[in-house]
Amino acid sequence: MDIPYTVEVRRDTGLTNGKIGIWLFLASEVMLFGALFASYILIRTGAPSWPRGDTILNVPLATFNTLVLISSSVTMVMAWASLMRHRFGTFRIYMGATILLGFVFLVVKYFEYSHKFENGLYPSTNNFLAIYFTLTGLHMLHVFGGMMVNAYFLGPGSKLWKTNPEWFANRVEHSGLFWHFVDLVWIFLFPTLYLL
Amino acid sequence: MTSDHAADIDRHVRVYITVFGALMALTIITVVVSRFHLPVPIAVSVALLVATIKGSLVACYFMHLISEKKLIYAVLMLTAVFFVALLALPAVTVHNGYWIH
Amino acid sequence: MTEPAAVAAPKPHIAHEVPHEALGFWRKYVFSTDHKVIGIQYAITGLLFLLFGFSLMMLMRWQLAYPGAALPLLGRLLGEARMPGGTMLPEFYNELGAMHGTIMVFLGVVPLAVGGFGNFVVPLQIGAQDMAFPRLNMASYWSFFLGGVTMLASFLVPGGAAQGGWTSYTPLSVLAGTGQTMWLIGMIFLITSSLLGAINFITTIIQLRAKGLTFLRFPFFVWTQFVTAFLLLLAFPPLEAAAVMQLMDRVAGTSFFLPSGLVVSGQVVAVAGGGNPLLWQHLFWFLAHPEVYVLILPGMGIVAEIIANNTRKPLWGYRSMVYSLVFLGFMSFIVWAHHMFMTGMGTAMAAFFQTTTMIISIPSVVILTALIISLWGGSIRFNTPMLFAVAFLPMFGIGGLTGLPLGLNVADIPLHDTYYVIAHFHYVVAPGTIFALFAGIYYWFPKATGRKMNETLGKIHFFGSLVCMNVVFMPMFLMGLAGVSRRLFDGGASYAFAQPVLHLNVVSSWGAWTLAIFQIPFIFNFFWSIWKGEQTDGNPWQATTIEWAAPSPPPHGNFPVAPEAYRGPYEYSVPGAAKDFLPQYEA
Amino acid sequence: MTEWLGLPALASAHGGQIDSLIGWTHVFMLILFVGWGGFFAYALIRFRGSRHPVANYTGVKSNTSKYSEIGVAVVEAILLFAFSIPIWAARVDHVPPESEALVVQVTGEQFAWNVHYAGPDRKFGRTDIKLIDLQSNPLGLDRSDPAAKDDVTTLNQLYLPVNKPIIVRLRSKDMIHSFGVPEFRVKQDAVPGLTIPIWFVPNVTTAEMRIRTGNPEFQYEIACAQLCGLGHYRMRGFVTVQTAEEFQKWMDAEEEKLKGESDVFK
Ligand code: HEA
Ligand code: HEA
Ligand code: CUA
Ligand SMILES: [Cu+2]
Repeated sequence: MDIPYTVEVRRDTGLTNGKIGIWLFLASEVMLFGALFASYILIRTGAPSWPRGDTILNVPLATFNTLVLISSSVTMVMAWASLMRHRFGTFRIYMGATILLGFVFLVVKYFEYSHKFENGLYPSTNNFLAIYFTLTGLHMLHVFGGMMVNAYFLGPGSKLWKTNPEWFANRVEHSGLFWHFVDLVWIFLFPTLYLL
Repeated sequence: MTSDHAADIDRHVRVYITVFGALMALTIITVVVSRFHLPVPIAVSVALLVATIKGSLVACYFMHLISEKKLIYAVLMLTAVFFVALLALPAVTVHNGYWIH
Repeated sequence: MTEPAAVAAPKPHIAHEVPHEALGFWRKYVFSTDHKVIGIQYAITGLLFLLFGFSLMMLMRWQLAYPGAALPLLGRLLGEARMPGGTMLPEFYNELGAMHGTIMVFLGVVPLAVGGFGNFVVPLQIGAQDMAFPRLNMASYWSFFLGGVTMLASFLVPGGAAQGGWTSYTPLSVLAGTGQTMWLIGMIFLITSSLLGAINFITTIIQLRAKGLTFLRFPFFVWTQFVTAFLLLLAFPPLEAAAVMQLMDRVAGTSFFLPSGLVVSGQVVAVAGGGNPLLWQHLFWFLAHPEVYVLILPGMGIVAEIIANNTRKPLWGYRSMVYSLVFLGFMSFIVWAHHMFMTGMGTAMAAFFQTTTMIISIPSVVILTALIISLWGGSIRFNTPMLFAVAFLPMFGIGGLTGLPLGLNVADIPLHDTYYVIAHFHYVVAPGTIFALFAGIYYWFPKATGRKMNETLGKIHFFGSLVCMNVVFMPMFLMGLAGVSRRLFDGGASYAFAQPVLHLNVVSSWGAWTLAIFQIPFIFNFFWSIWKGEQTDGNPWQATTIEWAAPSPPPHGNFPVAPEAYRGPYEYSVPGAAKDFLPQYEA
Repeated sequence: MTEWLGLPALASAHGGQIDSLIGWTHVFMLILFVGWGGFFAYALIRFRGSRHPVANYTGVKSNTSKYSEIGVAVVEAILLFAFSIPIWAARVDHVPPESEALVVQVTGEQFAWNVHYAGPDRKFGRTDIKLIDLQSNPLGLDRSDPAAKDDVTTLNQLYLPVNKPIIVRLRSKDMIHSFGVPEFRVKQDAVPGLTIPIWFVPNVTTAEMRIRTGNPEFQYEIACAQLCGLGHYRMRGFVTVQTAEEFQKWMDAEEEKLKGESDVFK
């Protein structure tokens, strides 16, 4: 028994199941981060004073990380484009690069975090750090999750390319959508936490 | 995706590279602007404006929203409405007006 | 790496699916990806949790009826930490209350209504072989299961389970014991489960519906599940965010929900402060108001199916019901603060939320009216499912109508947080939703097992439950009007103004215990009928919707041939037709 | 018109409006329930299978239901715009000026109500959480502040003069509590971090109420209505409503006591 519309699109919607599924998932993610942003605004506007992010956080490192994440989005979309051009070899290179860039992001974040802890700055120190650690921590979990999925498609998951290349390309596209979303969240996190 | 031809893909790839350049440039711009220490309302508006442009670029081109199906738009519109309701939530609370510290 | 010739090449056969028959016991019945097995897993787990939640409540009702009296036998079994000498401690009362609410809502009704009925019936009703993402479906069940286990385990940690009510208002919950941490972790599992489920339902309904099954040919039940899934999808994440923040407050020492200058028992609480306790309430109710419609909508769907089937005529005003339903789902996101009228609300906000609350009552009135009018002109069969479905209408009516004074915030001043609120929502969830779910069990039991449940036992169950439910909850309106607060360990006994109505506590309690007795025929009937019930064919109720095209019980893959929809869902008693029903799936 | 609902005896000036809103809403609900219920019961009996073996495909053709739904909407709109919203606005926006009212600060804590009067100078003394002592100074009142010298504090006991606007400034030290006095038709959450004013005019003294209810022990009770921990059920306070003279006498006596205490310290 095969579930229909995993590979081919349904005529009246023009979509595959996976495409709808991933967008619905992203919709829920919007609400998840939306709630955290709302909390941030509420707590910030209610506070008598609020530190500027760059007085506490390391802007150059975060700028670097922003560029890293943006680059990883490009390599991700290139990985998918390579599949569309039937170039499996290039796909592997781009996918590898995406995972690597995600890894770089996490390593930089690790240094940022440990630097904070060394200076006695914890989530409990004040509400700015509380929201900073919560938002970036949750975001890091997403980066990590995305890397795992991508690693799966680079490794064992890529077997599907031989039997059903279209389906494989679809899956990579969906994983890419998630990855870009994680990038997109960071694009908003970066100015809100670091620059304002 | 079956209808995409190789030429289409090549065109896409060129778009990706352009968008990549734009994103890099915009990132640098926000960081530089933040150095000027503009008054808070202006700083917030600029930062959010740039972030929104960047976000839209990612969504439209990397996530192919620019050429997506109606159904996806519908889902996202609905989400956007409730997202706005959620962001209105702080307004609901703070303007109760009794908050003291 | 060899590259395939072309992406668009004809699709090679995929060898990833093992034929169902070859699966072992574990893959077939425990870690199954078949929507029907998962549906039944959900339903049974949900029923067990309902029974458990009910048992917690029966314990509480002892304390409410006879405050401070030792509970014979059982009391001592529960241990010195909970009921020393058989007398309940307030800590334990609060644990029971919080867990009763949480379990009934998140582990009982939602899993049964959405996970159970949704999973089992929706794919069948839309003529699909399975859900769109079978493995996600399995993950959703197991995430729910883990959440349930976490919640149950929380009774065993030192200090016991959560004690802050199902609403877990801060700062009380932040400053509480370990049980609250378990509650939060459990909630995160449950939310994840619902999110996965919601994605699956929406995709399935949009993509896998049979040929010819347009949206306006959906059975009303499918529509309710569709709207419900959107509520779950978009309302749950904010609570997940809130749960994460509360977890941070508890384990990482942040103060999202703790304002500066808290002094507990004379000691200044050592936190950074600057948080906002009302933020939690906003995020909680942003979920929990849509959640109450998650509790009721599948129930309404079930009732609509059964009424159409047993009046032998189409639903009256099907379209207006669908439009009302969609509108209701939409509005349910912007009424949340009607639970917070007494937190200090300015005129503008109060006016806004009252108005949306009044507006949202209209679609309920439209749907209910349509269902009642549907009875007119029917040829009504009073079998057990129909009895429960019909009783749903006035019971929901009582619950819904008493929502109106609560929604007018001036009237809410004396009524807020009294037993009036308890009575209001129990009328919608207990004789409302629970009755609808019972109706659904009796109605779809033959589809799941190939056998009918016993009618006599069913009728005993029905009449007993109907009477007892009213004996339990009607007195609570009177107590609420007299001003008795909810969540009182002694049921109000220490207040002078509560004295004239205190005897009603005893009435309610005996009602609840008798209600339990009337569930015994049901439990017996349920298990007995699985093996011994009267055998039936595929379509024992002469129904029109597509699930009845499948054999009972449906095999893996559901339909021998993919069904097609040729007409609307409820073509009963069509003038000039040979029989009194024209199934959707017959050309 | 609300005796049939069994609401507690009424003892505040604004309470009548609330009661009549509750009353009318319930009348409206009853009409709906009886109307729909009558139709429902009649349909069930009239169209039972044994009496009506063949169902009618179309069913009801009239538009009555549409009109009744519109009717429901109209009545709800009236209840909302003519009553609920204006009354609420009066509750929160038209707080009488402090000069004409008695201002009392009530602070909830687990599980008691701390009452704080400003005294003759009408100024509340400074409070500081560092000074809080559970037994002797639960509010952390700084007696060295000149404004605090004449401040009167009581525990779980609120004295109020009759027929005078009362402004209660509600606060909380720890959890969210809720200040509810059923007879006054007053309820408001006390949220830590916020000071929320509510106002009302008690118009029946405790003594009068004792006669009216025939209960010589009658007391107005403050009932905490928000779950606030183990002792939520016993977080009970009392309100004594007195004539202006009696109230003044009580206040003077308290002031005397305070003077006596400060003399001891000197
Ligand atoms: C399934 C659950 C459910 C449903 C459907 C509803 C429906 C409604 N609820 Fe309820 N509500 C809860 C569950 C539900 N509620 C819960 C759980 C709480 C308490 C949470 C807590 O604090 O712990 C609560 C609390 C609650 C409050 C807060 C009270 C307080 O804390 O002070 C309010 C206030 O506005 C409210 C309003 C309403 C309204 C206006 C509706 C409307 O949607 C109702 C509309 C329906 C009708 C108007 C009926 C129409 C029918 C007829 C007219 C037909 C009659 C039929 C016959 C006679 C045959 N509800
Ligand atoms: C869906 C939600 C739901 C349901 C169905 C119920 C059902 C019941 N509830 Fe509850 N209740 C809540 C949700 C629910 N409740 C919530 C949210 C609160 C507030 C908590 C808080 O304060 O935070 C509350 C609070 C609450 C209180 C107030 C406590 C207090 O304020 O201190 C009381 C008091 O009597 C009560 C009683 C009951 C009773 C007697 C039932 C009965 O109707 C129960 C009937 C149950 C059944 C009929 C079970 C049927 C199942 C079976 C028979 C199993 C069969 C099994 C197999 C076949 C395997 N509930
Ligand atoms: Cu204080 Cu309940
Ligand atoms: Cu609600």
